[in-house]
Amino acid sequence: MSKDLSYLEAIREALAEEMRRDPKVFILGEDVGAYGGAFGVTQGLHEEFGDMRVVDTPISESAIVGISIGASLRGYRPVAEMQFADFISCAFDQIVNQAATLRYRYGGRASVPIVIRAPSGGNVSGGLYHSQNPEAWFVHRPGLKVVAPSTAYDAKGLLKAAIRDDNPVVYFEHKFLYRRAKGPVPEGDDIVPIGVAATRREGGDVTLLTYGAMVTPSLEAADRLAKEGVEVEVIDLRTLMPFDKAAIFASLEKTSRVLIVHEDVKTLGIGAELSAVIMEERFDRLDAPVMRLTYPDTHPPFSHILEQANLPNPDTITGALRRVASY
Amino acid sequence: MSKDLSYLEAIREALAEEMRRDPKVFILGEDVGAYGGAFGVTQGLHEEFGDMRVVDTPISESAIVGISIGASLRGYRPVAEMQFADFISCAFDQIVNQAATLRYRYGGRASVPIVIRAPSGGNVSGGLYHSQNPEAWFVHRPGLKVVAPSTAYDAKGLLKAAIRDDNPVVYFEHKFLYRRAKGPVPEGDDIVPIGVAATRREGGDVTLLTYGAMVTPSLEAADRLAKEGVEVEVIDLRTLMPFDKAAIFASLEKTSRVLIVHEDVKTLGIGAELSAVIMEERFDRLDAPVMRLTYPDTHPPFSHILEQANLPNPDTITGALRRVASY
Amino acid sequence: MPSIKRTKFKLSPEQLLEMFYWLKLIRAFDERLSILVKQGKVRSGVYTGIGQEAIIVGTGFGLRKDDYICPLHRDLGSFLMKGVEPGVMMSQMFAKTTGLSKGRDSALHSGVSDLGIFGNTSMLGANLPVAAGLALTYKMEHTDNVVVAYFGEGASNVGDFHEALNFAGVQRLPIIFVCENNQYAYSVPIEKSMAIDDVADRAESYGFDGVAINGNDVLAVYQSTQGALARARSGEGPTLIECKTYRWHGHSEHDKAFYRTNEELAMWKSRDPIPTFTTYLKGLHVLSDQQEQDIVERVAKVIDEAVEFAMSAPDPKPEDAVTDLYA
Amino acid sequence: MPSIKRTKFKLSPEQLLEMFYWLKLIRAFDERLSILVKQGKVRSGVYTGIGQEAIIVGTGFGLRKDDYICPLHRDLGSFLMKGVEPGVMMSQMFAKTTGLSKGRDSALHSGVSDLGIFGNTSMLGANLPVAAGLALTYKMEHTDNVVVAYFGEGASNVGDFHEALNFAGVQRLPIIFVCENNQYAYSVPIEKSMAIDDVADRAESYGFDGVAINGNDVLAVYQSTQGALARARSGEGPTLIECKTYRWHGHSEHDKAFYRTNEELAMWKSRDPIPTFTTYLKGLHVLSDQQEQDIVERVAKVIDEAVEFAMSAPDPKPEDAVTDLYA
Ligand SMILES: Cc1ncc(C[n+]2csc(CCOP(=O)(O)OP(=O)(O)O)c2C)c(N)n1
Ligand SMILES: Cc1ncc(C[n+]2csc(CCOP(=O)(O)OP(=O)(O)O)c2C)c(N)n1
Ligand SMILES: [Mg+2]
Ligand SMILES: [Mg+2]
Repeated sequence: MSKDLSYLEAIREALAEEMRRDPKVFILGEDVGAYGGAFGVTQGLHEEFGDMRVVDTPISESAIVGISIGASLRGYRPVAEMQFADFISCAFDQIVNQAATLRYRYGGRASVPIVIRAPSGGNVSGGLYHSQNPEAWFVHRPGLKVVAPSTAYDAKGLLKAAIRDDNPVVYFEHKFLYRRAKGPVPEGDDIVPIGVAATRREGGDVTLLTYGAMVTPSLEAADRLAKEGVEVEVIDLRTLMPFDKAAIFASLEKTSRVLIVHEDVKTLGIGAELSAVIMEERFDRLDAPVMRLTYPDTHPPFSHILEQANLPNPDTITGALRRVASY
Repeated sequence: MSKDLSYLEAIREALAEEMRRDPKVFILGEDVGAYGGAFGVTQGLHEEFGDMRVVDTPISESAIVGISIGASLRGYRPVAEMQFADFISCAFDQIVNQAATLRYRYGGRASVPIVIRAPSGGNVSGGLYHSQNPEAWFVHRPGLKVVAPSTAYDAKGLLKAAIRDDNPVVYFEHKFLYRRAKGPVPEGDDIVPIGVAATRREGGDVTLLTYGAMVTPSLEAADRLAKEGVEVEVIDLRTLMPFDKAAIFASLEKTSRVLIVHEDVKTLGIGAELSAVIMEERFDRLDAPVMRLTYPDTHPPFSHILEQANLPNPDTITGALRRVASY
Repeated sequence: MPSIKRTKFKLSPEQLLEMFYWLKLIRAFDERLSILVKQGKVRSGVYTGIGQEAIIVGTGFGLRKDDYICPLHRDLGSFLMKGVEPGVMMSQMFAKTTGLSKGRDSALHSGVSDLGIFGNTSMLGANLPVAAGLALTYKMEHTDNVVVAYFGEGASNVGDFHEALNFAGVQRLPIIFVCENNQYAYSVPIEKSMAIDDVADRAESYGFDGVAINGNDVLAVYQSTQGALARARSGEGPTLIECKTYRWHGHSEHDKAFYRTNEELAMWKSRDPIPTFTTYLKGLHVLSDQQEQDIVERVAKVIDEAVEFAMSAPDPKPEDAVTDLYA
Repeated sequence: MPSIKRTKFKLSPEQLLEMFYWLKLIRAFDERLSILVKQGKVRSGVYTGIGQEAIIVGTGFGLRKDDYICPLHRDLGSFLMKGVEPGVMMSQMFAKTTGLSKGRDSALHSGVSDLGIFGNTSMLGANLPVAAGLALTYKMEHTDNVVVAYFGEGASNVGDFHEALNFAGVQRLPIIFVCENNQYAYSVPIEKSMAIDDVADRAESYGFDGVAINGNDVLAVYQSTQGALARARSGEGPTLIECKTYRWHGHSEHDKAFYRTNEELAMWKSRDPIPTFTTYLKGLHVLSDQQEQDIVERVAKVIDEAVEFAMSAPDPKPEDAVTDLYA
């Protein structure tokens, strides 16, 4: 049984189902209570679960994460919401130093099963502080897991996996997709395992690695290339840490060519690591250099003109695919 | 005229000279005053410049950086000290959102000439929170510059450059080098420009890219390789953002082989970006994959045995060089 | 006609009329913005301060050009009072090159150093350490300038608030912290975000005075501010002024604000700062019906021209998304 | 012999002797550590709490196993009182596998969930949001357990302190915040880090009570703690207890502490919590000379055995640097 849900509804459904299943799961964040969150993700949950399982907090991102860590040490599974992913910078120390290191410094005798939900990404005229893609900072920090779903199906399945995972998971939900990505979502426990990529389109000529809001324009570009006789395999990473090396290498085995597309900036975006790993481990399989099409090294501007100027889109992805295919 | 100084003394001399030269330069941080800083870097400066130019702050890293930003907007050139680079996580938002974006959001009509000094790096049994190498987070954020000197000469010259630079600069000083790196330091204004690498050893067979405390063991490994007939060119990056692409490519032109060595963890350490850029722009010049020898994806442990297990050292670097050379 | 001596600080009839003008202009500016959002002409998030104008005017009136302000999201009026042209401010909301950010960001996210205006990021509380840094430079220079820094009662729960006010207290900085307590932080009422009634009481933690006043009485706000300014200018350190008020609109123009009752809103609307002040001025014969009419017309003209200016101003060029990052 | 009723909470002679034992043991533990550092046998930074034992014992005495403590760098004694074997604690300092961290980190950077001990990072203040999270779970469960969280007066200037105490106040959490005000944060005296005399006054910002007491009087600390515990257990929310004290040694064993006078140190040594308590017990005939002697010998034996245990315990294996990162 499945029904069509939006990406946002899928997240809400995952939260509701996990909270019903496990009394240790609870939500905390700013305006997540009766208001239902800035984007409406938690709407209805306060009504169903009450004050103590849907906790409105003061504005204090660092405490929100710290509180989550504390609760998790007593067996709870808190799901903390950052109102925008951009504000995760205010909770940085608690995430990278407190949560990411705890198991290690406890000699493996404890773990921090928290989820930090962070609405990320641009293309909504949000400007510098409502459009960021902060995923790479967390990929760089051992002890964390990082996921970034692109479909309603995955939004639900990955959130369930994240909540059940015993490690701190940063869950980037792309705000452009909230109401735009819609699709079938199975009722009940369809877990999308952390660490497994999804092949969205098969093809033998070029491998395109991407995630989040870049999946749809990438697929569109792949369709265009097909008309030119080039078959592009589009892999949606879904999990950024640990990323699915096996799936990447398997595709590369067929194509020998890779394009990486992401909305995060270029320098030390996840694309850098993917490229470096392919270089180290599959150099001899490459017929062309791994290329990156990303947001340039700048901030996400508010102006529609400025923002659109650099977001990868089907045209620019098509161009980049042609370059990789014809190298 | 030059004299021999330790790395730590060189930093202190740069501070003193810049403060004498420019009344707008001042220092702030925890214990930087009469005490002279946790490592003694600012010793004597409070005596010379007084309370208002060597400002002891309460324990509040976020405020330290925010205060620096405010002062810089009125034409000052604050040099903020993090007692350990590890605590920079507590000031993260002020650095990546306030400082890094200000010029951009001001339409180019203001700038933030601050320096954040951060004693980084391990090999001192410092454990998880006194050994970190957080440079990559800042390299990933447009609007910042990042430097990491390896010699006393550069420690002085790069700090002067950083203080005079009109942008926010994160200055990573490696605490292992404080008293161990000694060398000639010119008296007076010998600026080491930001963005320019130094070739520490010439060689035509393999290019080794590194920085900070990894330069010395890299040179030792290069000497060993020379005995085997392999000439390694060792490039000390010195600046991580913007890194010196021209110098890297020029060396690669000769060697066609690159090894990157750093103490930061592997995943999305600066090595990932260097490798990806070489892939994109010099693929056809490569006779072997660019390889990385780094700290593995874990935290810096306290135990000497555990810490030494994974710090790149002349032996492991030699091994990696052999692999790259013989690929 | 004698000058008004409501309490200590005297105001001439001309000054009172000017205050009246500002109240009207700022109200009109926000009201127009609200309409422009509904018309789909402004894409930015718009956070009006309608209902809170007495705070902006009462604290901003009589500041010197070389004093500094650090305004918040509801304080666009502060920019106008400090000397930014209405057309420029409107351009900022329209993402035009004539705006302070040249299209890079909207609202308060840009400043004007020459006019003593700091433009914050979105991160609540993050302006306060910067404000402390600005004030530190005044102390260093032994001038009698003052910084006026604004924050909401919700933002007073953020770590940066604490660190900044503590530093200001220790250094006895020339700074006024103005709390705009409008009872809500987005959907969260003050009772759910702090266990005290008056934010003013928080000053006690930092060793300076806090007062809670009627923020809808422009003269009360003015008097308190003048007292605090006089103390700050003569080296007596910071003051926290908590202004009790209410925002009439939702958190942003997209927020229906169902978390509060119509009665509550109506009660606060009956305390509208503008008619109260109008009646007062008329009772004193400082303002005639004709003068009121003239001001209303002048204000309408200023706003019309500002919108016209902004709408006909040039859009940024796509290339500008990547400029003005570094000095 | 009657039980002591110094104030409200009665203590039997046996309990008083137990307190005496803990004071002696904790003092001896730290003194031995200090020697081990001088002998070069312990590489870790060691931050003794010598002179502050009355706080550890007075707050820790009579806590239940299912209460939680969140100790600080000078509170290794708290671990012992809460049930960690001295040998295990010593192993932690020696980086042995028998330590809580199995060599990964030293000092307090590890915890024991079963014993209700949280092990913080180095980041000051970062334990307090975690403490609030632990307390939140007790509230959720309607149990009468309590969290006792420690911080220095210097750490009370950190943003996390503010966010955590505010949340605890809003939620009326069962938690006691214990400030160990030892007059200095590293080299910085309290006058230079806050503009108030009593950290206890900060509680007012959060809507609960704060008291400042003599931290060198173990019974005063005990009485205050018992009062706060009773309130917390019955749902009356948090208390801040500020214990005025002094650390005898430098900030760490490497710090010569020349920032303070010999007179000041001598004055505080004359208030040594242990002899004061000894004399008191002897006056009450609760402690005989023989009993004292027995306890001194017992303590020496415990410490000797702990050191022996630690020194002969196995070192970690190099491979373990990369294990225990993920659950
Ligand atoms: C650090 C941070 N967290 C969350 C937000 C999202 N946010 C924007 S305004 C707001 C409410 C602010 O309340 P208050 O400080 O009282 O100011 P008001 O909007 O009521 O004027 C929130 C939660 C933010 N901008 N920054
Ligand atoms: C966030 C942070 N900044 C700086 C430090 C470095 N540091 C360690 S202890 C200390 C002084 C702490 O003073 P206080 O809180 O009074 O505790 P005490 O050491 O006096 O017991 C400092 C500055 C740190 N550990 N964490
Ligand atoms: Mg508010
Ligand atoms: Mg202290």
